[in-house]
Amino acid sequence: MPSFVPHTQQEIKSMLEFLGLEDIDELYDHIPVALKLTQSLAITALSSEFDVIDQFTEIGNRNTKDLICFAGYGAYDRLIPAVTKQLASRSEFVTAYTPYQPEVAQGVLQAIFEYQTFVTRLYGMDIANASLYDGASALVEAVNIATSVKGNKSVFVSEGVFHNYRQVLGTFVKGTQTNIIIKTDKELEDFDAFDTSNTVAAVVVQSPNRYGNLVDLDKVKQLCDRLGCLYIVAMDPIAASVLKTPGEAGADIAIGEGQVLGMPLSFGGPYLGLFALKQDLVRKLPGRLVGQTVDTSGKKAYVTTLRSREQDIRREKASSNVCTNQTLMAVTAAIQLSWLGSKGITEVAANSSKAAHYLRSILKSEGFEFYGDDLFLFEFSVKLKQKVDDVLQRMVDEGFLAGVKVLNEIDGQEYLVVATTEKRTASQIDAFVKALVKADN
Amino acid sequence: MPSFVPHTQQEIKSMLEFLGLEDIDELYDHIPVALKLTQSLAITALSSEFDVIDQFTEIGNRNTKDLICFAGYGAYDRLIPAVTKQLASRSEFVTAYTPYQPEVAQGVLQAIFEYQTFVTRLYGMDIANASLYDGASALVEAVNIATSVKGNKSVFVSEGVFHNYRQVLGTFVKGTQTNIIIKTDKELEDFDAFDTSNTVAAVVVQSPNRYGNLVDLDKVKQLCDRLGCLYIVAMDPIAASVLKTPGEAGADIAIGEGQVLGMPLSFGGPYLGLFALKQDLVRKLPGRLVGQTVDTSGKKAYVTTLRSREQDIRREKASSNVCTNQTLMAVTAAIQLSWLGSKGITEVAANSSKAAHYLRSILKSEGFEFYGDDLFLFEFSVKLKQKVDDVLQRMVDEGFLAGVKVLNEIDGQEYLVVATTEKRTASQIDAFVKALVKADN
Amino acid sequence: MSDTVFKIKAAPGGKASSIPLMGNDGEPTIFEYAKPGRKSYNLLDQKLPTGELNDLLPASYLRVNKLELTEVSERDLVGHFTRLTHRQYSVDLGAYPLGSCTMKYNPKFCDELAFMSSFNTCHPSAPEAVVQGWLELMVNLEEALCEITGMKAATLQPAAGAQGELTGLLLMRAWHDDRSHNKTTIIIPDTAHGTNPASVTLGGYKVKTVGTNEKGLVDIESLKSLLDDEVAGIMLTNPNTLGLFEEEIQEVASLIHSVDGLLYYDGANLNAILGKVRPGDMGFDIVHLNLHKTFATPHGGGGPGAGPVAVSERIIDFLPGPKPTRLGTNSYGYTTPIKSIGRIHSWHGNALVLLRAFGYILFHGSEGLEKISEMAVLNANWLKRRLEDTITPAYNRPVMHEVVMTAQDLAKDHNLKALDIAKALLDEGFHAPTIYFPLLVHEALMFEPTETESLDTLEALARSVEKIIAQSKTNIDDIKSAPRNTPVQRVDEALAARKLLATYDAAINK
Amino acid sequence: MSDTVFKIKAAPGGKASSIPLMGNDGEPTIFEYAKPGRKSYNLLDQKLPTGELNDLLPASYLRVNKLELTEVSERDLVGHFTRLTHRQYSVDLGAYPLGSCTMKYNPKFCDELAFMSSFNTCHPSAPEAVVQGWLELMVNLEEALCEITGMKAATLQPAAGAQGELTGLLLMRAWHDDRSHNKTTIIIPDTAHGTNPASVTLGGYKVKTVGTNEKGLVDIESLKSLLDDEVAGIMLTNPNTLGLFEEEIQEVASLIHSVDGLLYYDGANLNAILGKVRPGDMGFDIVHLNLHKTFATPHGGGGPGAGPVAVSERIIDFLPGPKPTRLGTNSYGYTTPIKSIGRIHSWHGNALVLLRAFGYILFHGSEGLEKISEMAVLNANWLKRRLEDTITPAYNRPVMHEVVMTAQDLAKDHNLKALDIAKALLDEGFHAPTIYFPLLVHEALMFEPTETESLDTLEALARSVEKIIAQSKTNIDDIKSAPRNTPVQRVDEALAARKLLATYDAAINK
Ligand SMILES: Cc1ncc(COP(=O)(O)O)c(C=O)c1O
Ligand SMILES: Cc1ncc(COP(=O)(O)O)c(C=O)c1O
Repeated sequence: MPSFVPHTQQEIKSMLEFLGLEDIDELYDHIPVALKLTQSLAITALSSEFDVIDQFTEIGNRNTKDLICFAGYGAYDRLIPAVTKQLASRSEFVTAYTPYQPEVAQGVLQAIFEYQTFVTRLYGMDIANASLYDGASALVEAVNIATSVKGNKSVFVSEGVFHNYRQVLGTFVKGTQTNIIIKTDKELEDFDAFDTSNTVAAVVVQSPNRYGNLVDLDKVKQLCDRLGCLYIVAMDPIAASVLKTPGEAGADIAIGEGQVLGMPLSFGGPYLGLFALKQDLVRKLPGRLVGQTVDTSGKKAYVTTLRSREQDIRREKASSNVCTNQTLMAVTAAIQLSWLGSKGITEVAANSSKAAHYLRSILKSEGFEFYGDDLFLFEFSVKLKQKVDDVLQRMVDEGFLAGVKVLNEIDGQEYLVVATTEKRTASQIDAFVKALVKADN
Repeated sequence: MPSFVPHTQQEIKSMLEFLGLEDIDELYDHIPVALKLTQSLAITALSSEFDVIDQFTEIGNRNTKDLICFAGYGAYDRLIPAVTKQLASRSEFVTAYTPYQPEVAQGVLQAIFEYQTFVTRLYGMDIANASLYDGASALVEAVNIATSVKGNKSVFVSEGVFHNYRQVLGTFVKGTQTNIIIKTDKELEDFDAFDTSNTVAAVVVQSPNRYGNLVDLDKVKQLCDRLGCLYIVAMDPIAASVLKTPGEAGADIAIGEGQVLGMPLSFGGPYLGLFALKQDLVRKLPGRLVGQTVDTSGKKAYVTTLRSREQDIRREKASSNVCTNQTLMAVTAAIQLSWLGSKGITEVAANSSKAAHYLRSILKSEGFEFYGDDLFLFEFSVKLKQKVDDVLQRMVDEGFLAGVKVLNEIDGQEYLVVATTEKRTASQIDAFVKALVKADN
Repeated sequence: MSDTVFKIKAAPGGKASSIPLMGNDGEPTIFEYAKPGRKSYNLLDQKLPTGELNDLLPASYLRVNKLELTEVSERDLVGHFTRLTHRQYSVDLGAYPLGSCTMKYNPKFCDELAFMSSFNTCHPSAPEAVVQGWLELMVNLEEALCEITGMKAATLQPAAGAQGELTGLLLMRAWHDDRSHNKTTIIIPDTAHGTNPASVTLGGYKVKTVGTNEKGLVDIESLKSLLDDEVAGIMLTNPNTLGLFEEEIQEVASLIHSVDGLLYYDGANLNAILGKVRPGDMGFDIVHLNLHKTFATPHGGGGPGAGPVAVSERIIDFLPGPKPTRLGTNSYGYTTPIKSIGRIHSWHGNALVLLRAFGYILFHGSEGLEKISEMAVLNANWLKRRLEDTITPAYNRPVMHEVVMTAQDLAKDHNLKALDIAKALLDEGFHAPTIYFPLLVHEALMFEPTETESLDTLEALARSVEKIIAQSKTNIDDIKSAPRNTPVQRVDEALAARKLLATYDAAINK
Repeated sequence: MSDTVFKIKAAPGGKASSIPLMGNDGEPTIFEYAKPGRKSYNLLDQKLPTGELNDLLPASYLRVNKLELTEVSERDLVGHFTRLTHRQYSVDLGAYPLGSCTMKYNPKFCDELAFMSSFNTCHPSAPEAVVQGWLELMVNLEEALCEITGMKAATLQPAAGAQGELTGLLLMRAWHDDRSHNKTTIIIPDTAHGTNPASVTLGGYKVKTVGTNEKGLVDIESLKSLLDDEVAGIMLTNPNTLGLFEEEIQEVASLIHSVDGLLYYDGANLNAILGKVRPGDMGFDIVHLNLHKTFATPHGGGGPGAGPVAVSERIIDFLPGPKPTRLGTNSYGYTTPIKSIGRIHSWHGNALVLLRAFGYILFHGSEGLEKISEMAVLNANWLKRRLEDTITPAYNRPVMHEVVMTAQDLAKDHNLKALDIAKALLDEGFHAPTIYFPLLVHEALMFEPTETESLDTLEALARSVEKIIAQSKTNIDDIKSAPRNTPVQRVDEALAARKLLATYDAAINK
């Protein structure tokens, strides 16, 4: 039986003796007999780590390999340099716990402090927390803040917010009894025409939206002002490096998915919930926050702070229950953002966009049509003649993951949402178009 | 132009100003104009690390992948656990220099001290150095010690020593003007019949020899005693965990190839020259040696020692010129040996042997014949009907690297030397035999 | 115990490295290394036609203020973060006996699994046919977790224990709603972890607190007094956060079930009972597991984790979806249970964490898992006995995988608080135990050695605790100024909250 | 220079981490963790018939004494070696201005190359058809190195610089023998690195030492006086080990060639001249390169390196074999030059080191390589100028990539030796420069900043040197007891040699 337990037979014996016991089983003597398992669990051990790796290799081979990825929708195939992978896998970062003893956790604390700074700069906000689980959980926490601050249980959420995020929100509002009202981006942008008789706690928009199109955030801001509600903006952080930021558009809370900051696609996790807000909401911030302080000798030091918001202290009165978050992903993002720097991240955004505009222009010349206007960054929605699922499968046979099937809740049609990143080359794009023309025939 | 240079244009300007220069080129002003390159080197930069990795992926794909390895001959396909890979790639080990400042190099120094201890225990010797380049260079250094100690320029070297090691020895003795006399193992074992009228500085044998067969080291020891020469034994360290050790057989110097102690096959390098000797030869030890000492406060500390042997101090009188060695490989071996422990390494040897004996027994029942007797560990030599090169190629087509072609200098025949390790499973072996029967038809 | 038995050298297995590497400075922030024009990044040559973003989009959509991140060389970047790791304690550096956190050694081979490109390059939206390996792995993991907990099905979506709790409460709510039960409250013990009450509130319930009896267990009389038709259920850990097994769990279960309530199991302490007893067999209806505790996926300085929720037969229809499902012998897809509460995670949960845990389970098998719990429990009991003459156990009876001690007397007699012991332990080269939790115990110190610490490490830890306590009697001031052998000394937490500096920009403008 | 120009914070880019992590103990050896019965390893299930080694082989061939290595848990193993890394300085922790060693930053992407299984699982004896990728890579690397050095062909076999030197000398010998020259001596300058004379001896030649003139260059008159028919050649570095360019190299070359001698180039200092001048164009016949210096393959605490040897047309036929060779456009194999001196390495050299270097060269291209040298030279000259009022340069003229200073006056006036400055620098968070080399310079301190250190780091280093020298004038005792902020204090090297304890077994039996 393989094991990582260090105990030798002799040690076990001496430990039992010290406890006055004869047998390991006696440690469980006080457990009611009726509860004890009478047979072993039906889980067979493999003989070694090598057998486990062999088995995983076999299972992994059942995933289709080396597909060229044109899928996005909140999870993007971006470049990850060797430094990010190596530094983020240093075992001090990987095998530490939450920094409860700051004196021996300055490494993680400082990295999070730097991460927080990066996120506020990206989103143009004042304060960012130490991470949430993912984009969807960031949305849920943002809505919870709004309803708690505003004492109003309704929010307008744009149809342009990723449907999976809205589904998660829909799940959790069953507990908080919040009322989600779906609006289209068009409606929210058209603040003059909007019926503002119903009050809400917040308006939530996403830009670029789930079709890849940009939202006029300034207009939605005006609506929020008229509604007197909070303004929650979801934005991809790479997009935020070049677009008008949530902060510049007057958002109260900015959220996003941080996977693009150095994390592999990994079938959806672990990812990184980005969360930032205005100074006046700081006491409502969910999750951990690192602050700068000093030690007894006056030296600069970092520590988790405003802890009185957190569940371990506030318990049932806490506005969030988050404990374990995605710290290692936040550290990863801090490394990746340091590597990219100001210029690098905007170049990533620009290169991704150039690829997308190049792709769209060829598709257009091939007769494809699109959903939405030309205001997009690195993702857009293609109308297909054939069923999207069928086209996706045919494209897989050609070596492409062609995009994400998205059901448009406005026109009831299915679209193929296609994304390009700084990894997609001209020749891959050309081949993609050729394949898509064939697949959608 | 990609680069790892941190200098900004502004910094370069300010630095040049500080030096009173206008242009970078002026730094090279004192170099004769006639020598200066007038055009760029013909080396085109790739745009990024990602382009380099893509290019390497392409080149790497031209190596035939996933061959099941039955080749050995001094380089074996052994298990390497994740711990060894991870610990040995900690950047403090990887990016340090030779421990010239012991106060900040205790990590590497202690790891080498532990490595030295492991090597002496494996070989049953008193002292081991901090590594040499590879098995062949260890052989060269051993012979150099012998000729220098004995003041005799001839050595007997067994034909059973890997031919590539003997070739390297042959190269370097052109400088030291040593006379290599090849003998067979049989001759060296038959000490009674041996003509001892010629004196030599040393006898060199390898066990298991290059055909996989064991040598009777005690008998060769008796010959050495009669010749009054040094006794140099080459032995694989995994084999040394179960066989009579060089030390137990009375060797003065033990050498070997340490690749099997945690290093991947990597097309032959970087590997690890193991080198150990008896106490009385310590002043002749080539390369670095770490010793235990204390610091000014009396704390235990490690430091490179007996440095007066080394080239940087002794210069042309040094008996070896080794400076950079294979330290990271020695650290790797220390980790791997700690992971294996006493029981693990002997189990590796036993499992490898069981596989080889299993393989040989089936081959025998299929009618194959072998070179040498049944005294082998995990490697043996098969007689083929077809040309070895042809069989090797056919086996590659079946997914196997079937072994190493070896020209027997005694009978003038070619053999296929086949090795099994603790990685070869019964089903791989069965498949191998099936394929070999077909390939040698 | 004598030194010869333990052969304790200067720093046995579980003690951290020590000693400054060099110099004596702090580490600046990455922003202080910035120099305009310096850079690390290089991007792939896409061979695209050139163009400017400005030409593609109207200015009104673009950033107003130029983005400033930082501008550093790769060399500075690597130096900075490598130095930060030299200022960070971790399991790989030494013992980490943080109670309730199960800081066991994380096997390195699981890292290799997580680096396998056949898994980590998969897009989460890929068609089912493309990700059969992932789906198979998830279904197999679900089955293994059900076997371990004695439940019938599970969702792998929750990203951590707390999210699992909330998922569990939403499952309760859905189940009660489905039966038109009118429920308002959840009972939790006063020893519960803070996430439990917080989750209850977010689940739309009110908390009722049940007391703890003199044995350290749920007080059955108190429980009975809380029961009424509005009780939706109870949340318990077993062993509870005092490290004690709730021996009367069957009675608790029948009481709760008698009012149509459900039992929720907080799996944070599952490491104590693997292969021994199962929440399902105790009567629990909903169970979360902290894979990052029991199944050795590394904590990452505070995450990522994974908090799958397993349920009994009658809750299956309510599980979140889409859910990886076996469709045929070798064919997998997604299904959504008919009464599903919906989605919990953006995608399928913290997939690579799930993958690591599955590797860990496969490696160990039933026997290995059982051994884990046995040794975890043995270690905790040994440590308790070893220390009980020095510092008082909160409850003096056999514990499971962790033990809570109280420094109440030491605080009274010598002004030696739990906090002081924790800080002084840092100077001894050990991470501190969890302190001031559970709240019920005054000056609590909660030690969870886990099964991967050796007897030598336990003995060394015990000696350090003894040493600190002995020293406190003669020289409390020295201890009050601990730690000194750490990158920074005692940190001013109050100042951090009073004058919030949560970004570098705030700090330089302060 | 003012702080505002440099914005120097507590610890700029090149300063190491600092400060103890925790505790205050040393780290025991791995042997002290051993406990019989404990283990880390697990082996693959081969599904073989069982059997015992004893049944397969006669006892007389088997080990007499049971092997004792150690017996530890994986947890202890990981803790031990991780803690050792916290006691080890490295490039990734800070500046490493060791002259002659070129301790530049090693790009991380090259690690990824070395981990590619398509390269690192290849057996070195595999048939040529199976390793076309490796052979192609090696041929391409050979061509790139020839382009860089201005030579015609190269062997990649030598595993380090010193082995390259000896290879070069054997090439000289073979060439002379082939022409029936009767040669006995090699000339080397008194500034040469110790490996040069040692290699000469092993190559079967005698050393004649040529002096250095007041400019720090080979003394041409002295050289002329040494020349005779027995001179087989000369070994030089250029720039030489004083960091100075041998301006009269063409004259040296024609002098040596005039007696049928060959010129050997020690490539340790190639980092100064990439893309600027080439050894081949200077008249060298044989050149070794230290890929671990110039081409950023990490030093690994002392190795592995790679020391390819490139040669001019007339030496090609003597190169070692088997040699990877291009056979057709896309086809590669091995050839052995007709007059080959034979094999140098067990296989094909330190292949993964070669692979890393090739990746580094491809990344940079000609422009990038040139920039490397320019910035390396700029840094050295800046540092020299910055420090020259504080400590005397050995030769006060423009240097190349490194600069040698002398503490001779400081030693005389204040008893401040090169060693003291080195040790005090450790306390400042910097690795020391190379000291007491070249031998010619008294109290030598040899700084090689390399191109990857930033101006901020150079300034901080200069300030530390200034600080130490200033302090020595008032408080030399403090400096004599440096370093103190290091895992151990000044180490007793004499004791180590006097009472040799080179294994744990020797140490415990002492
Ligand atoms: C008893 C208990 N319950 C719940 C949790 C919350 O789990 P997580 O941190 O994974 O959200 C913890 C974590 O510390 C715990 O100890
Ligand atoms: C000038 C010089 N020559 C030769 C060498 C020897 O090279 P290696 O250490 O690679 O054997 C060195 C290494 O320090 C050196 O600096």
